[in-house]
Amino acid sequence: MKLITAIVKPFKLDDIREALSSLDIHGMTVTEVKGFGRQKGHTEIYRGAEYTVEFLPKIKIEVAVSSERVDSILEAIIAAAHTGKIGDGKVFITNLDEVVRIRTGERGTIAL
Amino acid sequence: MKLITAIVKPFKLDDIREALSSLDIHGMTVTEVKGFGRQKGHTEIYRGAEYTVEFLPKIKIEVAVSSERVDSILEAIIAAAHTGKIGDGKVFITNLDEVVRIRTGERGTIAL
Amino acid sequence: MKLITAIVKPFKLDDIREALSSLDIHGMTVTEVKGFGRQKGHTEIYRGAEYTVEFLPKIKIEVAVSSERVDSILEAIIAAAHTGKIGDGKVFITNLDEVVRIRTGERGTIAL
Amino acid sequence: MQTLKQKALLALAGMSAAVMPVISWAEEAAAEVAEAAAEVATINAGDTAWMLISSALVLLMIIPGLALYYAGMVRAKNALSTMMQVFAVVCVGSIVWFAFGYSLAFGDGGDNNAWIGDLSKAFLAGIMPGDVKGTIPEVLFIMFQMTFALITPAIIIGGFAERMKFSAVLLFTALWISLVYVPIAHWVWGGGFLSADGVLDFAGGTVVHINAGIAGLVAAIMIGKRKGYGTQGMTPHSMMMTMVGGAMLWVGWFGFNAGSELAADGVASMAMLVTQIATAAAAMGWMMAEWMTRGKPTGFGLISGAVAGLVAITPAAGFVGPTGALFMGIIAGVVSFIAATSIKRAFGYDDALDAFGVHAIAGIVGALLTGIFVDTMFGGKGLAEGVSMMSQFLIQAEGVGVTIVYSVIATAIILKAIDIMVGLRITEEEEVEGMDLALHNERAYNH
Amino acid sequence: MQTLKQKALLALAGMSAAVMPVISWAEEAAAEVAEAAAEVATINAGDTAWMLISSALVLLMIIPGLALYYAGMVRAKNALSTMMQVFAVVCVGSIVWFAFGYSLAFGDGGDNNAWIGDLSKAFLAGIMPGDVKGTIPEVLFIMFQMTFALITPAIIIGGFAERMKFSAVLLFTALWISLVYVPIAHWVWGGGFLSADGVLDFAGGTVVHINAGIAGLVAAIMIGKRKGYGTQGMTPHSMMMTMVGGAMLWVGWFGFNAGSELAADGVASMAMLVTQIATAAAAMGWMMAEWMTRGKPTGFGLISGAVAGLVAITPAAGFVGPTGALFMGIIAGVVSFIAATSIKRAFGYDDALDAFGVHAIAGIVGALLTGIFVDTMFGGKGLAEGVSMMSQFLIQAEGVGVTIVYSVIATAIILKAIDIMVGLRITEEEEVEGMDLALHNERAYNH
Amino acid sequence: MQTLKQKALLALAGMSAAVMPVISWAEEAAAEVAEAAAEVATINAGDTAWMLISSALVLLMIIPGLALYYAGMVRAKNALSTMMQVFAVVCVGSIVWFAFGYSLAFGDGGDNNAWIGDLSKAFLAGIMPGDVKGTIPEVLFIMFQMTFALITPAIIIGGFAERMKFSAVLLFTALWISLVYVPIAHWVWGGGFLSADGVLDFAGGTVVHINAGIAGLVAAIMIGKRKGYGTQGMTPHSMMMTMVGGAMLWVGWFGFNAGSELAADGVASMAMLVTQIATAAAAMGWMMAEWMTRGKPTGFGLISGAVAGLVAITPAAGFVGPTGALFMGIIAGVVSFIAATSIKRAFGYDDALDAFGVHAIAGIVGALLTGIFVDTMFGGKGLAEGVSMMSQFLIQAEGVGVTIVYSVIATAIILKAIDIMVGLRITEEEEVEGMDLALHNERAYNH
Ligand SMILES: Nc1ncnc2c1ncn2[C@@H]1O[C@H](COP(=O)(O)OP(=O)(O)O)[C@@H](O)[C@H]1O
Ligand SMILES: Nc1ncnc2c1ncn2[C@@H]1O[C@H](COP(=O)(O)OP(=O)(O)O)[C@@H](O)[C@H]1O
Ligand SMILES: Nc1ncnc2c1ncn2[C@@H]1O[C@H](COP(=O)(O)OP(=O)(O)O)[C@@H](O)[C@H]1O
Repeated sequence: MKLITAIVKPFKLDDIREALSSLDIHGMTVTEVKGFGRQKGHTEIYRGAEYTVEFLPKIKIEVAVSSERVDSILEAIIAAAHTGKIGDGKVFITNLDEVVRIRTGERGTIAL
Repeated sequence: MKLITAIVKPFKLDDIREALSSLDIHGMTVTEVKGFGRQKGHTEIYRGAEYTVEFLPKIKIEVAVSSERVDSILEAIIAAAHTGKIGDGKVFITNLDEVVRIRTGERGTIAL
Repeated sequence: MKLITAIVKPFKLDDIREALSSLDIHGMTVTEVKGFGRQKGHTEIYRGAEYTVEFLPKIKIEVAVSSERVDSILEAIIAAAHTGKIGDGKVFITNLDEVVRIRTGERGTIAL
Repeated sequence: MQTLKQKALLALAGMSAAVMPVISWAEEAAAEVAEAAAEVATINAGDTAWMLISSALVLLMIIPGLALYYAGMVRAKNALSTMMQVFAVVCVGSIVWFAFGYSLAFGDGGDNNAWIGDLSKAFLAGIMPGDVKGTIPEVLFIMFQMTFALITPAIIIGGFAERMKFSAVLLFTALWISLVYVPIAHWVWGGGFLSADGVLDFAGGTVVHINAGIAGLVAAIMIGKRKGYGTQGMTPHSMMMTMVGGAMLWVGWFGFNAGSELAADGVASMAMLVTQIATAAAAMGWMMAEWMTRGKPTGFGLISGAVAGLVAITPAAGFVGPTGALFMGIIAGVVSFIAATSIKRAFGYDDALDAFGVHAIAGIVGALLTGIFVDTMFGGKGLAEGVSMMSQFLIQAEGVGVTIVYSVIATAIILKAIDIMVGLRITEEEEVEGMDLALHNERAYNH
Repeated sequence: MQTLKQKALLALAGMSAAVMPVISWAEEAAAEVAEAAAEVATINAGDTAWMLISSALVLLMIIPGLALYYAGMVRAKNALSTMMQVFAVVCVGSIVWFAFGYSLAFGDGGDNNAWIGDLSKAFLAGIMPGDVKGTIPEVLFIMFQMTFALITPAIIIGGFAERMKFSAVLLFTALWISLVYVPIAHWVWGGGFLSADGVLDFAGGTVVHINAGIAGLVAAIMIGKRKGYGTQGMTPHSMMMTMVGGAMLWVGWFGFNAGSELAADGVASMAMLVTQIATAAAAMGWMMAEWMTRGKPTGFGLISGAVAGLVAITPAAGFVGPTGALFMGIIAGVVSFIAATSIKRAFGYDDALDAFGVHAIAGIVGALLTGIFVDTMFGGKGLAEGVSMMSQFLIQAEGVGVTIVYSVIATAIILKAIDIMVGLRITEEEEVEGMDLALHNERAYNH
Repeated sequence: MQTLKQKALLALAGMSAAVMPVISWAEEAAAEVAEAAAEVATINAGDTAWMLISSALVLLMIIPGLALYYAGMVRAKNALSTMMQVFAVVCVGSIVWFAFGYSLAFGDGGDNNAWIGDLSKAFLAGIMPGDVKGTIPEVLFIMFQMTFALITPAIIIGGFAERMKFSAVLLFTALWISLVYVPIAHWVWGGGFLSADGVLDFAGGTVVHINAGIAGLVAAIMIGKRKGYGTQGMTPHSMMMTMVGGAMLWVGWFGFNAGSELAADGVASMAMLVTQIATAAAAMGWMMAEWMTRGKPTGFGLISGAVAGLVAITPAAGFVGPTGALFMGIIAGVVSFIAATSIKRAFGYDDALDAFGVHAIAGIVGALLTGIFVDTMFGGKGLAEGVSMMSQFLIQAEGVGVTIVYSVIATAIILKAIDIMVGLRITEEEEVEGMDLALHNERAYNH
């Protein structure tokens, strides 16, 4: 199993959730994060002081999936999150040794 | 070493912390997240508009442990987090290449 | 590629960001978390009730890097985050199977 | 003049002391008339003190009251812009009122006075601190009435919240006060045809609340629903703000209702007391209706009910007694609950913050019931000589009807014109991002 | 009548001008009596204006004042429900006061008048806007006194916060106002036995604060500690709210204390000034005591001290001078600090928001010290003819003692009855989830 | 005396009725003088009611008004401590005013009266509730003036925000009120040399705003910039708080400006009306200037402009007419916008919350323009007999200049002394951690 972690623009959350739903993925975990990257926050002049907004609000979406579905899901996320503008974000894929569903104790892909 | 990541119901946090303490685990990191899963948020009618609360508040607990202790700790977390009702959450296990304690520079299981 | 996850004291964030910048690392993702560890929250007496502040505010910094740069970056983070006092935090290193830049679809180290 | 007034009152007190408990307020009204005749205009410091603070209280209702009430109800991404709109309405409206609003609403329109005042007092030219209106300075009357002209368009924001262009809001405020508020205020309070017909509207149930609520509905329909309305949750981002704003509306409303007596006397005191009773009853009414039909009482229901009660008692405040207020409150609370939930759901318009559901509906309930509970039978002041309860009810209905028809038509024309001039609605992208960042480059919170 | 009053005052002014600085306020009091005798009842617009706004100010103390003060102190999961309880108390209490509370508290109980009023004014039947009480309309007196009847049960919420059923809160409010507040108000202010004994309580130190604080302690003990109390941190979720609520209590308290003079005169002005001085002194007192014993001054200490000072000066406001107020403030601040920390810790009860620790303790300090600082020696109004400081102190102690005993017993019985009827406490699960979601299906914040 | 006053007014009314609309306010002023001569001191209940509530309104401006306004502007880690500083200033200042501040500012300094009062009224010794000042109790005058002495040092906090030691803040407050506020208040209002020279300052543009703004700038420069200033973003952590605080400043300012008439009359009413108009105009002025030069209107601009308007109209409130107010507002809004952005940026000082940029600049604009718009030409009260517009302008400039010079020097000396005694600035580590945790062991929010 793999954990897909996507860091995306906040307003894309709904689109991604819908894209995943249409692939029959009905579980994910979402965290509000702050991102620092090529998409520089603009320089603002606030009351006479110039400064750069360095951290931009982003959304981190984590989805655990079975290894064979990684590619299709990855495609779906990228398609939904894409705007073509700088700051669209990244997707990371890591390996999951094990997944357990707490309610039932089930392990492995059945627990997803 | 392994990283155990548990996504659980918020009110179970204290129980889990206590369960881990009794196993002599004294380190963990907690994040407030929003979960989307089989536990559908109920349909609400708010001032005449029907809508579904889709994301539910969850707590993500991360604990880095030495590989041999994974099983016992996993059991403890599952026992403490279990209510038997839908939405109890998941546990993910990933491999940790390395752990460093910043204060001392220690590496490996001694840094946990 | 590797994901470096550092859990550090909040006020060190700026120093770490600068340290990474000087290593030409211009991407990271930051999350506000609560930490539980050896650095016990002090016992407070609030209006007659004694209690222990158990969770302390921490910052989680995630940086995806190419494998060969892990060591130098790790050193830089540790140096910047170090105060020598308990609670300085941990760094975890995990393996990344894949990284994708959503904007371009680029994969691998070029996507970082 | 104080002395003359006192003598008249003393005489009356002597004469009527024996029968006092069984007579209606009419007796007192008669005394007031006698007194008024004997009186030449001087300023009474007590009345002036009360009207100074009443003016401050009505401003408190708007900023921060209504600003908090509304800003709490929207999503966090629109919280600051919603609050800002309320402030902007206050600013634009103050200038309009000073420039010509007061003059057109309360100036003497001569032959056309049934319809509109004139421009003789435009820019408040020639009005001196010593000029008197009743027992207070005219400048104070101008100030007090200004606050009414400000709160009315501010209420309308609830209808088009979270999606109107900021420039359109500014334009709308200026045009709507000029073309809708001012004439209706003149008809009811400035010597226009509705006052001549005998419409009872003590503190603005018709002029302010029905008028604003109807305009809010028109705006909600013309601008269209918020993106995601009906599927995404749009719950208040901070119920704490909404509760606090509601509380300030409540407290400030004492200036609104008891201040409308324009004097610190028994009628003002009664207006305050009945306001309190109606509001408490309406809050309980809405909350209990909700508890019974949906299983749980909510804070949002409680405070919405309170506002409904405040609205409903507004036209009646100086006319009804405590028992009448109790009934009016309960009825307004329950009816508004139904309007803001079931009716809204049935018709599907997106009256985002219930400008119509609360202000228009409770306003109509209040305006109509005023005609009934004014009767001495219910402890009220009593109907005018020769007016039956039925005929008063019909007069009230006339006031309501005229206001609705005029407000619908004029508001629709104004919105259409603005749409052509600068456009009404923000872009979809701006709506998704939120007005705070998209239109104002600011965020409500930077924690 | 203004004229007669003025003549009396002028005469007095003439007579006493030479000795003015060295005589006590008693001289003035004598004049007031003379005047009162000469006076037939008319409404003074100035006094009425002040009492109208004082009524609004006391409501402001409760909503949003106390609502914010308390809601800020609880955990975020109970913030909305705590605020909602304050609003609900206002609603229920208003109806009870209108229905029979006022009549029982201030009606003439005839032979039983030492104990309780009667029902002749139930539903405020027959009370006309022109009816006079002192120099203000009786309806205004009813309104002002109503706000006192509302704030008292609202304070009690602090004792049982974060764990009482909402239905139990509603029931408790209705029963407690009827069975505890109304009789004690009658005893002290309605012509009952405590007023006959000469208890000095200018604005409600005994009737409101000791009474509510004691009831809060009884409730805290009977309902039991919050789950996790003493081990988990239960710090205020928003000190900003608590500070803002405290500020509104402070501002509103001017209506409470200076309004209790029922007139806009020198005594009301002095009541306001001493309120300010005592409050400032108490805030500094608590904060300094904390700074010295615990190393750091806190905002929570500062605002808690301010509230303690406001409470302590309440019974004394119209009686003591600025220097007396300074001392009363400092003492109240330090003593309440000890009560809300060390004493509470020693006994282990969970008086969640310090209804007892602040209101009862500072109330008792204030009530007792009033008997001392009223003396002209400390710049006060002076003791009544033939009363020594010691005997006044004992009379004050009687008032305190009677209130405590009655409040403890009656509150306990009411709570027991409610426990049997609907149950007092929410389930453990509801407590863990938080009352906002569990009882009201709402969240305070949806960011 | 009411009667005498009324007669005088009636006589005047008779005489002047015909020419009323074309004469200036001066006529009225003459009447006031005649009246005052005829009058022996009695308390007017209406005026007293207004001054009681005005005192409450000015306190509301500070807590919670200014406390929210400032706390919203700082970063979350300093929100509680900033708010706490405002409260602490209120506490310390109240004691200082009671102890000797009032006496030195308003006592009769005899031969030295041009410079300072005396200590005859220290600790308010011998002041009785019946003592009269004008038409209100002297204790009430003391109370009202106290609130001015409190808000002035509270405004200064904006200059040194987010970096001053708490102990230094306390010390600074006590010293600054004693050595800067008290003398300047005496010069302008207590019979000192500036009042003799004819400086017009109706409600404290010079004494309060210029004075505080200049002191804020001195403090900002002496204490140095915040760590990270100019590179890190230091945007308001809660614009909602800042807007709400600004709204309370606005509402409370009616007590500040209209209360400064010390009576409930036509001039007070006019003061309120012009306050509203100037504020609305200034808010629009700043926002529009921002919109045009930076592309987007902001809520922060709107509310900052409103405060600038409130400041600018303060010295003029009882003297100018509505049209003058409109112009003063627009000018103040635009000029302050430039000051708080471009000028601040050019010079690089860290006047963190724009104590100087808004209060001093708009205060200077207002003080100078008062000399112009007071002219009957612009609808104002009119210049004093024999004073030309130019000479009044120069007198105004004298008042401004004296205040600036004295405030700069005295503030600098006080700060230097405190720096030596306890140190001015927190450590860098404390600054990074935030004052809430570092100095007070508290957090503003515990969500
Ligand atoms: N090396 C990295 N490690 C972790 N997160 C990163 C890294 N680089 C970028 N990110 C995250 O991705 C977001 C978008 O990256 P950015 O460089 O701004 O634009 P783009 O995705 O178009 O390349 C950042 O805000 C940050 O949250
Ligand atoms: N595939 C997944 N990837 C990541 N997180 C998931 C996934 N499935 C579920 N979750 C998380 O687990 C929580 C509980 O899952 P849910 O399906 O509601 O109930 P259950 O745990 O009983 O199966 C979700 O709210 C979500 O946070
Ligand atoms: N085993 C662990 N798993 C996950 N996070 C941990 C673990 N141990 C510590 N942490 C995180 O690291 C932070 C610092 O750890 P702590 O034991 O307090 O001090 P130190 O880093 O000096 O050893 C904790 O607050 C927690 O967030």
